Parts: sequence; structure tokens; C-alpha cells
Amino acid sequence: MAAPVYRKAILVSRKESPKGYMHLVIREEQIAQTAGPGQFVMVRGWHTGDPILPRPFDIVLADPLKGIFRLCIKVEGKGTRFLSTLKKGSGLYVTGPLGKSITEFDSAGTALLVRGAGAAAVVFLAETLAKLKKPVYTVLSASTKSRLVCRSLLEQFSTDVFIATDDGTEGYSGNGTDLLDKLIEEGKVDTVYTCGAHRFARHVKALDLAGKVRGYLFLEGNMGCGMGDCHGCAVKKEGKDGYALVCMDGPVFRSRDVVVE
Amino acid sequence: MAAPVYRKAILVSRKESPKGYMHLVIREEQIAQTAGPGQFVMVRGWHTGDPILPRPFDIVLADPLKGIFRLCIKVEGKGTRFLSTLKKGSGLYVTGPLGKSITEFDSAGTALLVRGAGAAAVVFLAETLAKLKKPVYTVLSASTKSRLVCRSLLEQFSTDVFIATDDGTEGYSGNGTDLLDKLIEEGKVDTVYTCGAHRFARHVKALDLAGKVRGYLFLEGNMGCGMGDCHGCAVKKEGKDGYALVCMDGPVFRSRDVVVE
Amino acid sequence: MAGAGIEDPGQQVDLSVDIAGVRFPNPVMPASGTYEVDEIHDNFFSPSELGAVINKTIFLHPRPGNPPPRIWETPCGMLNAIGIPCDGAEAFIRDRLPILRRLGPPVVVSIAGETMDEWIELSELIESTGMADLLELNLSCPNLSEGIPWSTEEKTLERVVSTVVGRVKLPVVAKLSPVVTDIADMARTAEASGAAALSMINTYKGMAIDIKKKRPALGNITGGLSGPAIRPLAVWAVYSAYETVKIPIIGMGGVDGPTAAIEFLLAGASAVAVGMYNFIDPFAMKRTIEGIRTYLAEEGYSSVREIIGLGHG
Amino acid sequence: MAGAGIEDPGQQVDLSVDIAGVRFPNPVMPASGTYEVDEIHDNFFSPSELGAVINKTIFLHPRPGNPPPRIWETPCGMLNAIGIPCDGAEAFIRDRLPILRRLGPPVVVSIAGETMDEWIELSELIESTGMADLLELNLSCPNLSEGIPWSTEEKTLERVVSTVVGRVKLPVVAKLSPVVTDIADMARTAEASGAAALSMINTYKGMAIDIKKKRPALGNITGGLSGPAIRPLAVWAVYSAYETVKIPIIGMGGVDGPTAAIEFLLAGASAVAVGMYNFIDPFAMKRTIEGIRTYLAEEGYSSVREIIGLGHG
Ligand SMILES: Cc1cc2nc3c(=O)[nH]c(=O)nc-3n(C[C@H](O)[C@H](O)[C@H](O)COP(=O)(O)OP(=O)(O)OC[C@H]3O[C@@H](n4cnc5c(N)ncnc54)[C@H](O)[C@@H]3O)c2cc1C
Ligand SMILES: Cc1cc2nc3c(=O)[nH]c(=O)nc-3n(C[C@H](O)[C@H](O)[C@H](O)COP(=O)(O)OP(=O)(O)OC[C@H]3O[C@@H](n4cnc5c(N)ncnc54)[C@H](O)[C@@H]3O)c2cc1C
Ligand SMILES: Cc1cc2nc3c(=O)[nH]c(=O)nc-3n(C[C@H](O)[C@H](O)[C@H](O)COP(=O)(O)O)c2cc1C
Ligand SMILES: Cc1cc2nc3c(=O)[nH]c(=O)nc-3n(C[C@H](O)[C@H](O)[C@H](O)COP(=O)(O)O)c2cc1C
Ligand code: FES
Ligand code: FES
Repeated sequence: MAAPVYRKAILVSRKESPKGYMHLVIREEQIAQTAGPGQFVMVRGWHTGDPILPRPFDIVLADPLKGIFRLCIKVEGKGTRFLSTLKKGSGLYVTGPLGKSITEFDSAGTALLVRGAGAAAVVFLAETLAKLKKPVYTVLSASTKSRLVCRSLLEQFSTDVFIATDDGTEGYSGNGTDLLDKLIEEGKVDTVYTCGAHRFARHVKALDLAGKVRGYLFLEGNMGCGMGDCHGCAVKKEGKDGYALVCMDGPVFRSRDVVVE
Repeated sequence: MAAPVYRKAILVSRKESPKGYMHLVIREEQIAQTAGPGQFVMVRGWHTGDPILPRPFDIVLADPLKGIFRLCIKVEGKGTRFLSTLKKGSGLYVTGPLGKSITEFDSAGTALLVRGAGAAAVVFLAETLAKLKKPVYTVLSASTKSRLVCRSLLEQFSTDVFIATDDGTEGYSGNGTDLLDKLIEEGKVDTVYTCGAHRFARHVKALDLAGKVRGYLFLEGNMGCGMGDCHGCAVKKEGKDGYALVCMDGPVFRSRDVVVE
Repeated sequence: MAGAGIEDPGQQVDLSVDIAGVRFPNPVMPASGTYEVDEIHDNFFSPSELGAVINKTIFLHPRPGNPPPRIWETPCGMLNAIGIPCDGAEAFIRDRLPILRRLGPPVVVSIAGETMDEWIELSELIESTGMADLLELNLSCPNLSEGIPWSTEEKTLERVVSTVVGRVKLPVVAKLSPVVTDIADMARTAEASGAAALSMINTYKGMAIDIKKKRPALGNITGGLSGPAIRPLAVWAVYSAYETVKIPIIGMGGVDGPTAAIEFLLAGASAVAVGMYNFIDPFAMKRTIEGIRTYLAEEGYSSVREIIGLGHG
Repeated sequence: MAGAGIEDPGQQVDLSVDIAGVRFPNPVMPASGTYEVDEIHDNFFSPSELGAVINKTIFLHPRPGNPPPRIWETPCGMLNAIGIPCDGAEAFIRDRLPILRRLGPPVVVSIAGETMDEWIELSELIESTGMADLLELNLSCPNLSEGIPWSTEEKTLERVVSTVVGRVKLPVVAKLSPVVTDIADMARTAEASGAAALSMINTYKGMAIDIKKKRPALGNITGGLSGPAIRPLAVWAVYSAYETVKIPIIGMGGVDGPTAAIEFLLAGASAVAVGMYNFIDPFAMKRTIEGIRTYLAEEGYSSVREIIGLGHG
């Protein structure tokens, strides 16, 4: 894997969709050319101050030819609020690509169980699987139809997308895990990636432990550096007395290897 | 005098002239309508961070009808650097008008001895004197011709402008104080305002103490609040064991009342 | 909202707190030395809306304060070496205290002595005016030539507090210095010495060097660091003292709005004071009061007292 | 510039400094626990360009570190409660130390003990490898469950430092905690106990409360505050120690580039360490070295040693 670079990059476009989620397209050739699915960048649009630390975001897609990559940022606190107001043409500091790229694509069928900002994390993987002509089934859920994240991108790369909404405004009215269970029952998937919601992580880990699927989690954690310097992004290892680092050992972990709260 | 307001105001135009000096025109009606010569504003274009404190700048001119006022900012450290990069239409926080407005205009002839950012401080006074049809002679100096600050504004309002440059590229080749001395000798001025350069302040104070003119100084000082809360902007009073506050008792002081280093 | 006929739940929230038997209508006040009550502030908000008012610390006798530069900006904070200039107690009682008294909110009078005799004389003098509700002892200014603050050494702290407490009926608030190994020890000492409440924290001793002049940036060489920069240290000071003492705590150090204020309340402060942020945003205290109200309403609390110390679990 | 045939005056400047008899090619190094030497950092700059290298503090035995969340951002700073996870001395000596040794710059090995016996055993073990130039005693981590840091109590400090100094020939660097009333006293104690140099400062004890969860933000409740926020306190620590001791000081706390580094040098530090800013700008140390060079050239100095302590006048 290529070592990350630290660069002042340019914001080439920005678009809000759905409300509260900002899609940023950033020009930085080396990151665009070396990034793989599962990797992230640390981004900073500010100098010494408050906020001060860079923030981690998954690489949604990278275009090595155009030298650009895309992020999808849920506006949460001050860092993401700041990034969401940056104008086209602004400079911002990026370090990346960081974390381990996903390199095993030998599954017969892969399911992606996502919701909210978690959807951003799996788009690159869906694209990679599609390129390899591997079946990929996405279970995308949200509170309501208008809150679905990265929907069109996931539809573009998935064999099939199943929608679940809490209020039934589209697709299945209920929990995305029900749709996942059905896919597994139907024998379509042997591998599941999930992220964000703890509920999903617990469900997938249970399936993994039961031997029904190979489960993988995109984990988060408060990050200082994104590259192993600070030991801030610890996640408890299953069974053992110790921690793994999300930025170095992940951000994607086999679900049975880590403790899920 | 009207109590100051604290507002989020809009930057309506910006222009660099000469290099390193940024002229900002800001829309804030109440400040524009109540400001007088000698007053200043505290300006902040940032949130909690570094920089954190607002910065003081003299009001160069105020247009009560259009509801705008102008600043001329010498780019020095991080605060002024930040302000100088603000784009037209940006919001910035202003508190003002602050400090005591000059209210005595009974002099037979007034001289303004200025250089660098100091020139910004006296434009409003020159305009006021011009409106009152009082003679005002400006001695404007700089290292070289292209470094003269607020020249056209001062020419507009002054009875006469005398230029001095250190390198002789325009006007008198030498110290502005020589031109001031000549004006006094010729009996044209009985009152002098100066600012910025300590050399000027010392010269004017000596003239004041010698009874040759009424001398006034536009003083500066590290300011926290600009309105008497912090007691940060102290300047030593002449003769007495104590300090005056630049923001409350000034920023314009009779030269013989304060200690000049 | 109210105009549209919709009820604002925030208006139902009880913001009042009790500090040593004195009722503050809300838990937000200025920190001593950072806010003046005068006409300059007329266009901002009325000081009568504050939880309490306080003067800049006074001494018995007039003092000029320190030579400039007196302040210096630092990352997310500032150093000050004002040195507490004042016109003396007499002028304060004549010219300033009546103005504070007439406003409405409780009046905290901040005092400091250069000697033990001065502490006593000044305390009794303030009490005799009948215009103070609480007496705050500034035991912690790092900018005095008199040497180390009164609250960095347990025996000295005990001596000042118990002496003053023995002389006046006014509830005494001990304002503590954070420049110690464990401020909870000092909090305990102050309580044991009879303090009715604590103010914490005063500024940290620090300095900056102007790299152009190659000299200390402040006229006094060192100054006191305040602002958001020190907030994590101030929150810990309050949190650890809350675990140790029973008397109420007025928390301060980097309060720049409601979020920071709520952090202090959750840590155990019964009220908060806003210091340097008054210089940056003249509405900071007003904004803090309104923001606390909104937070409480949104989180379903009916009184601010419900969240005091809640962060201890 | 050099390419254009124009001489760069910065290249003439001597950046080397002497720390306890060890020559640092320049005065900039990482702060322990904030920079790893590995392939991830390959595209930034080579660690061989640093003034010295240092490991994250190791203990004799493996330790897991603290439960997450381990870090929390604060205004111009961060809290960390990492808790010094480590694989133990054996793994360090086998896997990491040889990598540091091969780089070129002097190697500072940072150690900590849970007991006096561990301090001794670990010191002797490190010395026996022959791969360390300086031994830094981390006497000041605020995140250890073992209780208060070793350097907040004079007698304890004296005991650890003099014991280790008595056992090894390596020059010993005492890394001090700022959580004391007067760090200059601690500096003097460390010097008198035989320390050959000082590292100051480690982090301040602090905390934050997550107002949504209404719980301490860190898994460990408290953490250590570092970053530009504490720089004025760190500069004062170095300045006051410099007036007291003769041994060299490695200054740290909020160095984010050359300006801050120069402040420390003027205050009396012979070298500076960059901590959390490595997380924010992976080129921070490189930028600091180059910026010091430029400053010295512009100000007309031929050696960085000319400005050490110059701020004292
Ligand atoms: C590997 C990784 C990939 C991520 N990818 C994405 C993505 O593609 N899209 C997206 O919207 N979000 C993503 N996140 C979460 C995102 O980093 C946080 O939402 C963001 O840091 C919050 O910043 P803030 O300033 O808005 O929030 P604040 O709450 O103001 O942040 C305050 C502090 O808490 C930390 N913090 C708060 N929440 C989180 C969190 N959930 N994770 C890590 N640190 C946090 C911040 O680092 C900061 O130090 C990712 C996180 C990680 C670890
Ligand atoms: C009443 C008054 C009116 C002024 N009017 C003007 C004007 O019209 N045009 C103009 O260009 N400048 C003016 N100045 C000076 C201007 O305020 C400073 O140049 C500016 O604050 C520097 O900010 P900075 O962030 O760029 O510098 P930095 O050096 O980064 O500032 C760091 C800190 O030092 C303080 N500081 C540094 N230099 C000064 C200074 N000279 N005066 C006060 N504080 C300082 C700042 O407040 C800040 O806290 C005025 C100052 C005062 C007091
Ligand atoms: C300019 C300035 C002057 C101060 N003067 C006093 C004072 O006279 N008496 C006092 O007890 N505290 C004084 N303080 C300390 C504050 O009351 C407060 O304890 C400290 O600044 C922390 O709060 P902050 O971070 O909100 O500023 C002063 C602080 C500043 C910044
Ligand atoms: C994430 C983190 C981990 C740290 N770990 C150690 C450590 O293991 N040993 C140590 O002596 N200091 C440790 N420190 C303290 C730093 O070495 C340094 O003393 C302190 O952070 C001040 O410098 P800074 O403000 O530049 O970060 C750590 C600091 C941080 C932020
Ligand atoms: S974020 Fe610093 S080690 Fe993972
Ligand atoms: S700037 Fe605060 S009192 Fe003058």
C-alpha cells in the first residue's frame, strides 16, 4: 500500500444531498490514484484554533484519471459545519489515503447494510465489487425516504438495492436487518459489511459468530492523527486484553475480532 | 455620545492601496450614523480560536446616509492578515463607535503629521475640519512615494498636503517634522495631531510643552475589549502615578498629558 | 414564537440557583475584572438580566496597576497582567457600589488585601455598607508584586479565610488559584475554614515572548492565562472540588457560551462566570443564559438545579 | 534559491545544540508519544532530519492502555488519556529501538516505571543495549492509575531521579509535570538529584464533559491537556526553570511551528519538542527546523545557541 501524502488540495465541487449531508469533490491526484475501498482521509480546513484537529472521512469514490476523490460528510459539530460552508475553489488540507484498503473479494455474494453517513463508507467497495462483476446487495435504510444517503451511487454499483424506512415512506417499513436476514436465508450472500449504527454492528457480529456470514464492520473512533502516532482511536479486541487501532488495523474489522458495545 | 453597538456587519468592498494596506468598506448603519472623528471600532472576522480577540481600527470615514464606513488596515500579524483576505459580502463582527470623538474645532489652523497606518486615523478629522471650513495642513510621509497611505483622501479634505519621503522619490527628501516646523514658523498652525511613529509623538509633545502648539496624539495599545472592561490599554499619565485607558480616555490625548517613550 | 401563539417551553424552566443562601435568578454572572456596568454597555443588554453582578477586585487603597503592555493574545486565550488598578475602597463604595446595588441581581463584592489587616478592614468596611450580598475574596491573582497568591499554600488560605469569616456575617466566597498540585485540597481547606462558596478558577500564571523584540510580551513579564484554552483545566478543577466539598461552586475559565456553561454545571458548578469572552462578544452572558434555558427545555428539565453535578453519574 | 546561484544565508547558520554532552544536529525533536517512525510517514520527511528521535514511553511490562474514548478536542488543544499502552521493554528493544538507532540523530529513550524497582531494572536494561544516547524519565504522565505523577512531590522526584542516576551512565533527562505550584522548584530538585537535562512540560490534568451524553468525554474521565492552548504556561515553565538551573532544557507544550519554537528558545530551552501538532500537520517538525533557520539568518545570528535564553535580557 502506498504511504499517505499530506497536501493542500482544492475543493472542486460541493453539493448537499440529502439535507445535512455535504458531498465534496476534492482534487488531489496522488490520493485519487492510490486510494482503495475502505480507506479514509484526514481533512482540515482550518488553522490552529477551534477546531484544531483534522477530521476523518471515508473516501466515497476516487477517480485516478481526473485526480479527484469524493467525500460525503454528515454535518455534526463544528468541524463538519465548517467544512460544509467551504466554497468551491477553497483550499483544504488532506492526509491520505489512510487505513487498510479492503483486498479480499472472494465472496460469492456481498451484502452492504448501511444507514446515514455509513452509506458513504461502502460506495467504494460496491464500485470495486461491481468492476469485478461480483454480486453486491445493498440494504439502505433511513428514518424516511428523503433521508436516504448516497442512494443513486449505491444503485449504480449494486446488483440490487433494498430500501427500508422507519416510517414506511419507501420500501420495507421497518428494520434493515430484516432485509439482510432475508438475503442470507435466500443464500444470496455469505459476506456482510456494515457500519455506523451499533444495532447493525451487533446484528452482523451475531451472524458472524453463528457462522452464517463473514461479517465486517467499518469502525469509527475519536481520531487525532489517522496514522498511528497518537493511539487515540483504540477499539477493544475480542477476548484479548488489548486494543486495536482503527486507523492502522482498520477501519474495517472482522466483526468477531472486536468488541461491539 | 451614543453607546456603541455590537453587530454582524457586511463587507461591501475591499481594495488594497498601497501594497500591504487594505481598505475595507463595511455596512453597519448605526455605526455609520453615530461615529465621529477620532473614534474606532473593534473588528473580528473569526470565532473562538487563534486569533481570538477583536482588533481595533480607526474609522477612516463614515457615510451616515449610505450606512457604511471605511477602515484602512495595515496587514501586520494574523488578525489583520485574516481580515485582509475576507471576500466582498463576508460577515464580520464590529463593535463601535468606540473611544472619544474629537469635539473641539476652534483652532485657527490644524496640522496633521502622519505616516503609514497613522494616516488612516486622521482622515475623518480632516473631513470634519474641511466641512467646518477650517484650514487643515497635512504632512504625509513614507519611505518612498509608492508607500504613501490614504493620500487621495487627505488631498481631498486638506487645504494643502505636504509630502515627505525618506528616499526623495516625491516631495521633501527627509523628515516630515521639518515640514511641520516650517508650517508652525509660518504661523499657519496652532494645533497638531499626530500618531503612529514615536518620533512624531516626541516631536509634537516637545512643541506642545514649549507652548508652540496644542499637540494631540492618536495613541495605540494592546486592546482586549475597546470599552473599558479589561483595563488592558493603559498609557502612563504624565506626572501622575497612574494610567489612562486608550479606549475610554482616548484614543486621542493631549500630548503633554501622557508619557511618550 | 410566543407572538405566534405557540408556547415557548424554555420560559417554563426555572433558572434560579442558590449560592450560600443567596438566590441568583439565573446561573450566569461576569467574572471579576472583565465587565463594567456603565453607559458604554447600554446598547447590549441590561446587567439587571444577570444572575449576579460583581466588581473588579478592589483593594483598600488606590493602586496604579502594572505598566503596559498589560495584555497579550494567545491561542484561544489571553494573558493579562493588569495588576488590579483601583481607586481604593472609599471611591468604590461612594461611586460604584450603589450603581451595582440598584440593578436588582445579587451583588458580589470582590476584594483583596495586601496584608491580613487589610483583608479584615476591607471586609468589615464592605459589610458595613449593607450593599453586598456576597463577599468574594480574590486569593488568587497571579499578577501581584506581593508574591504568590494567598490560595496556593494551605496554611495561608486557611488563615485568610477563617479570619475574614470570623469578622463578617456576609457569606464569603473563596476565589481559588489553579496553580497548585491538587485544587480539591484547597477547596476542602477553604470549606473547612468557613467559606460559604467557592469561585474557581482564577487565571494560570503564564508568559509569552515577543520574538521580534526578543523580550517578554507583557510589561510585568508574567501574566494570568484565561479563556477557552484553559477550560478543560477549569472543568476538572470544578469536577474534582465537587467530589470533595458540599458548598456551592461558581465555575469559570473559558466560558464562551451555553455549551461551555453547561459543561461546568454538569461538572458541579451551581453558577458560572464569563470572563474574557465579554471582550470578544458583548452579548456572551446574555447568549449563555438563553442557551442554558433552551438546552434545559430541549432535554426536558424543569430546573437548572437538576443538572448541577449530573456529569458525575 | 541555491539553484539560481544565489547564496541562501540560512544554510550558513549552525543549528546544532548540546544536550547533556550529546550533540543534536538541530534543536527540533518529537515529543514522546506523538510521532512514530514507520513507513506510513515515508512521504512526509525523513526522521533522519530531526534533531533527535524518541519513542513513546515504555514500561517494563506490556500494558493495554486506557479504554476509549482516549482523546477529545478542546479549544486550541486536546485532551488525551491514552494510558501508555506498550508491548513491554523486550519487544521495544527487539523491534523498535534498532530502527531508531539506525536513523542517525541521537536517540532519546523514554521510560516509566510503576515501582522504584521497575525504574531501576528498565534503566539498566536500556543502557545495556548501547542504543540510547539519553534516557528520558517520564515522571509526569497524568493518565496512570498508579496515582499522582512522580514529579509533583519533591521527595519522590528526588528519589527516582537520584536512584536512576546512580545506576546508569547514560545522561538522564527528567520530564516534569506542570501540575505543581512552582515548577522551578521541581527543576532545581531534579538538577540536584543528578538529572543531566530537563524535558518540560508534560500535559496538564484536565477533563471535558460531553453535554449530550452528560458524562465525562474520556473513558478515563480525566486526561492530559496539550497543544497551543497551554503554550503560555509551558513558556513560563521553561523561563522560570532557566533562571534556576544550569542543565539544558528541552521545551515543549504547544509548539506548532517556528514562531512558537523560537519563543521557547528565547525563554531558555536548548531544544524543543513538537507534540500534538504532529497530528495536525505531519510536516510541523520539518517546517519548524526550516523556520528557525530562516529567523536566525534574517536576524543575523550564526548559531541557534546565540538565542537560547536571550529573552531574559
Ligand atoms: C475512519 C472514519 C471514517 C469516517 N467517515 C465518515 C464519513 O465518510 N462521513 C461522515 O459524515 N462521517 C465520517 N466519520 C465520522 C466523522 O469523522 C465525524 O462525524 C466528525 O469527525 C465529527 O466532527 P465534528 O467537528 O463535526 O464534530 P464534533 O463533535 O465537534 O467533534 C469533536 C471531537 O470529537 C471527535 N468526534 C466526534 N464524533 C466523532 C465520530 N463519530 N468519529 C470520530 N471522531 C469524532 C472529533 O474528532 C473531534 O475531535 C468517520 C469517522 C472515522 C473514524
Ligand atoms: C485605537 C486603535 C486604532 C487603530 N487603528 C488602526 C488603523 O486604523 N489601521 C491599522 O492598520 N491599524 C490600526 N491600529 C493597530 C491595529 O489594531 C493592529 O495593527 C492590529 O491589532 C494588529 O493585529 P494583528 O493580528 O495583525 O497583529 P498581531 O501582532 O498578530 O496581534 C497580536 C496581538 O497583539 C496585539 N497588537 C499587536 N500590535 C498591536 C498594535 N499596534 N496595537 C494594538 N494591539 C496590537 C493585538 O491586539 C493582538 O492581541 C489601531 C490600534 C488602536 C489601539
Ligand atoms: C483582563 C482580566 C482581568 C481580571 N481581573 C480580575 C480581578 O480583578 N479579580 C479577579 O478575581 N479575577 C480577575 N480576573 C480573572 C477572571 O475573573 C477569571 O477568573 C478568569 O479570567 C477565568 O475566566 P475566563 O477564562 O472566562 O476569562 C481577570 C481576568 C482578565 C482576563
Ligand atoms: C496523544 C499523546 C500521547 C502522549 N504520550 C506521551 C508519552 O507516552 N510519554 C510522554 O512522556 N509524554 C507523552 N505525551 C506528552 C507529550 O510528549 C508532550 O509533553 C505534551 O503533549 C506537550 O506537548 P504538545 O503541546 O506539543 O503536545 C503525549 C501527548 C499526547 C498528545
Ligand atoms: S488516530 Fe492516531 S493512532 Fe489512530
Ligand atoms: S481595551 Fe479594554 S479597557 Fe481599553
